[in-house]
Amino acid sequence: MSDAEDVDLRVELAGIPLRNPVLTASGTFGYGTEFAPFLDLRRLGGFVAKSLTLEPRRGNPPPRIAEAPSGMLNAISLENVGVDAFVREKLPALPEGVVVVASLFETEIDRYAEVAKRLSGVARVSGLELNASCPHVKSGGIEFGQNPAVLATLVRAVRRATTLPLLVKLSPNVTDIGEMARVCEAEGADGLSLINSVQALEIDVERRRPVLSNGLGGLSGPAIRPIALRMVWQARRAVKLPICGMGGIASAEDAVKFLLCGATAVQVGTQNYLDPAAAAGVVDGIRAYCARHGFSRVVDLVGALDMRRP
Amino acid sequence: MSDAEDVDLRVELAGIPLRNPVLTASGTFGYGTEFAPFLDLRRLGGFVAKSLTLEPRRGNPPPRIAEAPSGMLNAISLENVGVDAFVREKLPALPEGVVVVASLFETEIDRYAEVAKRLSGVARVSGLELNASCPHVKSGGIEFGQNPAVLATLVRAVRRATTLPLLVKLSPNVTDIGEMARVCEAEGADGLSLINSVQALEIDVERRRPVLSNGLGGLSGPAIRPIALRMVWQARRAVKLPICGMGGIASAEDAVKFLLCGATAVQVGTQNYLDPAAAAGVVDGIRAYCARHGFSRVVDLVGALDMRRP
Amino acid sequence: MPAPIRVDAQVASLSQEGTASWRLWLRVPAWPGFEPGQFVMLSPGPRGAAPRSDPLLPRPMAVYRERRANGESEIEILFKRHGRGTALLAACAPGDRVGVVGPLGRGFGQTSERALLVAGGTGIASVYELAARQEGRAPGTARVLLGARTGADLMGVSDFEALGVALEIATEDGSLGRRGLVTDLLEAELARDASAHVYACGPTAMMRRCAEIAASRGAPCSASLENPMACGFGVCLGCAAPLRAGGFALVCRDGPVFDAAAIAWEGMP
Amino acid sequence: MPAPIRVDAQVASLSQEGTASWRLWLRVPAWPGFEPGQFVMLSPGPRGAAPRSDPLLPRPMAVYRERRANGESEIEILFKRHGRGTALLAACAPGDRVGVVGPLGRGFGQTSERALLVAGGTGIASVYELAARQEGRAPGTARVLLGARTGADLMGVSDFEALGVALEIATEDGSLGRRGLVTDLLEAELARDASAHVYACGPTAMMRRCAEIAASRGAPCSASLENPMACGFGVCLGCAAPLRAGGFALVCRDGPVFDAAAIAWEGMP
Ligand SMILES: Cc1cc2nc3c(=O)[nH]c(=O)nc-3n(C[C@H](O)[C@H](O)[C@H](O)COP(=O)(O)OP(=O)(O)OC[C@H]3O[C@@H](n4cnc5c(N)ncnc54)[C@H](O)[C@@H]3O)c2cc1C
Ligand SMILES: Cc1cc2nc3c(=O)[nH]c(=O)nc-3n(C[C@H](O)[C@H](O)[C@H](O)COP(=O)(O)OP(=O)(O)OC[C@H]3O[C@@H](n4cnc5c(N)ncnc54)[C@H](O)[C@@H]3O)c2cc1C
Ligand SMILES: Cc1cc2nc3c(=O)[nH]c(=O)nc-3n(C[C@H](O)[C@H](O)[C@H](O)COP(=O)(O)O)c2cc1C
Ligand SMILES: Cc1cc2nc3c(=O)[nH]c(=O)nc-3n(C[C@H](O)[C@H](O)[C@H](O)COP(=O)(O)O)c2cc1C
Ligand code: FES
Ligand code: FES
Repeated sequence: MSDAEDVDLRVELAGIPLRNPVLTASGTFGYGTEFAPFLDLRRLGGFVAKSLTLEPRRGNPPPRIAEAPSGMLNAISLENVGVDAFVREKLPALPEGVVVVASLFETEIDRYAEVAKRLSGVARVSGLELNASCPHVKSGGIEFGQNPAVLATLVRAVRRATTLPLLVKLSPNVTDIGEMARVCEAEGADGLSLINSVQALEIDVERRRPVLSNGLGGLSGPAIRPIALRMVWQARRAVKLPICGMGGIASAEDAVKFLLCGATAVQVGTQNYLDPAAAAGVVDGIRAYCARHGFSRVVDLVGALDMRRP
Repeated sequence: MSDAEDVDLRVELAGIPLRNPVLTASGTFGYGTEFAPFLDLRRLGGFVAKSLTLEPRRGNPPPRIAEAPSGMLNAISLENVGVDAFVREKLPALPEGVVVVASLFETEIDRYAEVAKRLSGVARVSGLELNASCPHVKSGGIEFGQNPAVLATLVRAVRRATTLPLLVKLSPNVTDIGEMARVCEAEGADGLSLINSVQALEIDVERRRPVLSNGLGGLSGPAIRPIALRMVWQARRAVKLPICGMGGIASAEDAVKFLLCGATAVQVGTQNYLDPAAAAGVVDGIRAYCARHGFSRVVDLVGALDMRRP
Repeated sequence: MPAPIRVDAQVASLSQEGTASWRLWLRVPAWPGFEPGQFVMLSPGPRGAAPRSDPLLPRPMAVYRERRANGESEIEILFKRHGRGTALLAACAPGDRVGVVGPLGRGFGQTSERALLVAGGTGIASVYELAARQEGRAPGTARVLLGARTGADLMGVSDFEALGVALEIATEDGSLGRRGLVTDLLEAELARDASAHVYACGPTAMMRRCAEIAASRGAPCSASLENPMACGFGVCLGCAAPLRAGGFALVCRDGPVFDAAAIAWEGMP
Repeated sequence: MPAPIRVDAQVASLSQEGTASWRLWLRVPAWPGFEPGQFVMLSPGPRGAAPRSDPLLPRPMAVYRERRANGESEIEILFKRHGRGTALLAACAPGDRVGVVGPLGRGFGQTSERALLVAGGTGIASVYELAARQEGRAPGTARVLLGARTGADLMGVSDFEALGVALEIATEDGSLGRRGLVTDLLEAELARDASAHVYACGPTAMMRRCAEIAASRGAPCSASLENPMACGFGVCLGCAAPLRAGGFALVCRDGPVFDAAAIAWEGMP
């Protein structure tokens, strides 16, 4: 039992120094400014902006979201303002001292690389998160992150395009997350983010159609947390890369579970919709947990899970 | 709007004629007799018994179960009475007219085949469900159902060992469920059951240990329903084999969603714990749905999903 | 537009009205006030130590009206019991906590000379304050047309009557007011005088019809859309409404009130 | 043993007692009666059209006692608010529906000549009916030892007093009865006279200690285990308790009451 104020919450994620291990997840935190009325962004370790493409994109027709048991489905598709507008308009609107990780996705590898280039050397961008959960047109629409060879080519190309700290965000829709993690490590990624939403389908029984206009969507929220914890734990055993864990985090206890499984930092996603100040509450709760359990530094929680049989 | 009593609920699943498309899932319905106080087993299409091994098995030490958001984790391991005791003691205890599907799992392929042999020709067994979600010792503990080559060998061996209708129950922990479905079709399976529980991990933050003695466990319940619906739909597009769909079915509407996605029949699992008469309620609800929507035969619901963009 | 807040509100009172409607008064600390047409996101059910994770999403609800009660600010919500979220709301007891985020969205804005308010179903809750302020500012310039399947489904009629605004009602079964659709009333009104600005809120089909009728008469029409929402403040991109001009608007951020002529109604969910 | 039923019961009354204990009377149509030590699986929260899926599992609760009230059978549950499930139970209002499956498990069975009942925490609820029946059959042959951290945590004391059984209480802070652990009382009792049969229910550590003390005195000891359960009737295999002889027993089917000497306590969760 030590004093909460004394707890050292600082971590370093893939070369990015963070004041605490709590970030917010891409696509659930807009471009940051939307949350200004609800919390001081500087209380967070940082945030990952909505994934960016080369040009602005419009996304899918409605319905784009659906509720699911302890979760939600979404099929927003690529909608975003585009990398240039992000650099020109969104970044300058953010208060000083906010750590920004830019997320990128595209449908072809060279376009991914180009987006990475344009984000490199931009003052306010502390790191990149490569969203590999995007359908790869050339390989028949399966996600970049679902094929080790395709993922390797993608990471290599983006690695060449930037010197910024590079996190690769893995798709959970795979047999062996460890294999994907090793591919990223081999290709020079600085860290991993996992998990993205889980591919899912919800049906409207009255209309006998999928609820989402896109048919399939991504499942997020507490429902996927036990799956995410499993994958973070598996990835941790497969590679040495630092991991940013996410999937259904709704409380500080949830966040601690990810740290214990070996994540250096976490991202709060869907919970931001229910409570726009949620991430700040997670920070305070982690500090309290450390104090209550006598951890003077949050880094000592990372990987502190005891897997021996009781 | 037709009369509920007139609705024809009969389906044929992999050569097994069923009075209605509602079965109960292996491991969630014991050996059937446990439910006698709560419902007339003959009201169900049938039930799948707890998976059987060659010898009786004891299973994992406690804790074996944990609650999760809209779901539960379990790590029971192989605990069962063994195939011989099942045939000698459990089957005879069941009332006439109950359709029994025997489920089998083992740690080695020849043992799988032997269990299948012993169940073949047993009067009360209408079909077999091959549980492929079992760690394959020889391939380092990954599930039989996670490797196409291993799965192929397994299905081939069991197919040789029995002439009974053979359903292969697929693991959801794969990149491409369609590939696994095609393997089963190629090796002569008569049908598919999916999904088994999703590999997951739950953490006790106070003790900084996994909740389950086994560490990892299987996630089941409503939380996985949207994932299961997606996989049934994907498997449906990959093969012609009849599909028995399951994963988080709690109501008749849930069951109808699986039928619409292309399942010929469904299994009710975890919901049996909450309500031991749940499966009977699903049967009545499906009948009512058909009547309300003017379907005189439940088979007309199978695959009736409209995937065109609204 | 007042800046939105996020706060745990407390249920001051809850009462049923008619068949499936409820009136909910929430005590909202530091409530900044609202513009007609703005809404809040409500999270009912257990909070704090043992939070609810199902149903997961907050529910968007129009702010019906506001008041000061013994020194505290309260807002009223008029809602229909529909599915699981509104079932949780209807199960609230005085003193229960409800998460509130709001006020959100852009409202109807300054109303014009003559206002013709057309509402059906839950949409009625979105237009009450508009009618109240218009009547207060320029008495006699607002007409309200309300519609429902049957009289018992109508929310808040007594409040509109108390305002003293010109009020017409249509029910499909004729149990209250004229038998027929509220859009029939609109046609008659505009036939008599097409100079009014139409403000519509209700089921999509009804609003679409209002848009067509107003367009055919050359009357301006604003519609307040009710799309499913996850966040309510422009970050999930889930509430997209298709635009005539192409592309999408976000109902929670760019609306919920839109120029009805700008919406590609055929593409609405 | 009466055959279990599955039914939607109705909350007859709910009242708080002490700091974190509640008394719940449930109206249970066609309740078949129960044996001391048997339990039910309770599913609180919304049912039917808009069912709850989180928290998902039903909660095992001992049947405290039963009665007939104006022609209907009711059962009483004494419970402590612990996590989300018992929070839902504590939030019930009269008239609410609660899913009930039971009575389940094998109880204490016919008690012997002299019964020494030792209970702590929620375990107290499991032994009340045992004491009541023993006292009814052979007055003066049952002694009850209850323990808790502090007096306010003790459930049902007044009921035991009303039975007129010999009652001793120990609290860790000395706020009620003797200061110390209930197992200290047990040691003293058995030191005086080891001929009684010990019936224990409470936290695992307490029951384990009771088993050791009884064994050391050569007194027979039955313990009623509280393992997490998913089904309650022997199908999920989730409630396994490790046996001295090797292998596992199912607490819900083979218990919850076991010969304490048969349990491999070191392997209990
Ligand atoms: C801006 C705005 C203002 C609204 N104001 C009111 C009001 O004042 N009074 C009132 O009764 N209702 C209002 N609604 C509709 C209300 O939000 C829905 O009735 C409610 O969300 C239904 O939730 P449920 O859990 O009962 O239904 P469910 O069917 O269980 O909901 C499932 C999901 O669909 C969404 N959903 C279902 N129906 C609607 C709908 N009609 N509109 C939006 N989302 C929906 C839910 O939010 C939830 O995410 C408003 C909607 C919007 C967008
Ligand atoms: C046979 C039996 C009889 C019982 N009788 C009573 C009684 O009469 N009064 C009473 O207050 N309690 C009783 N309990 C304990 C009671 O079941 C738990 O307190 C309750 O399940 C906690 O649920 P929760 O949602 O509040 O806690 P959570 O921590 O939210 O529950 C999470 C999960 O763990 C399980 N769990 C947590 N604690 C326990 C526990 N101590 N025992 C079993 N499962 C647990 C829950 O059932 C649930 O599945 C009994 C338990 C058993 C097995
Ligand atoms: C509506 C919505 C949009 C999302 N958009 C993105 C995105 O653009 N890029 C990305 O990498 N992840 C995106 N995600 C995934 C989240 O970042 C996160 O990985 C996932 O939701 C799991 O975390 P959660 O359960 O806490 O939400 C999105 C999620 C949601 C719900
Ligand atoms: C406690 C438990 C034990 C299970 N045991 C088995 C088993 O022995 N064999 C099997 O094939 N599936 C087993 N399953 C998986 C179920 O049959 C089913 O595939 C899975 O739970 C998903 O369905 P549900 O969400 O409706 O429960 C088990 C599930 C649970 C919860
Ligand atoms: S509801 Fe989230 S963007 Fe509109
Ligand atoms: S609780 Fe399911 S077997 Fe005991």
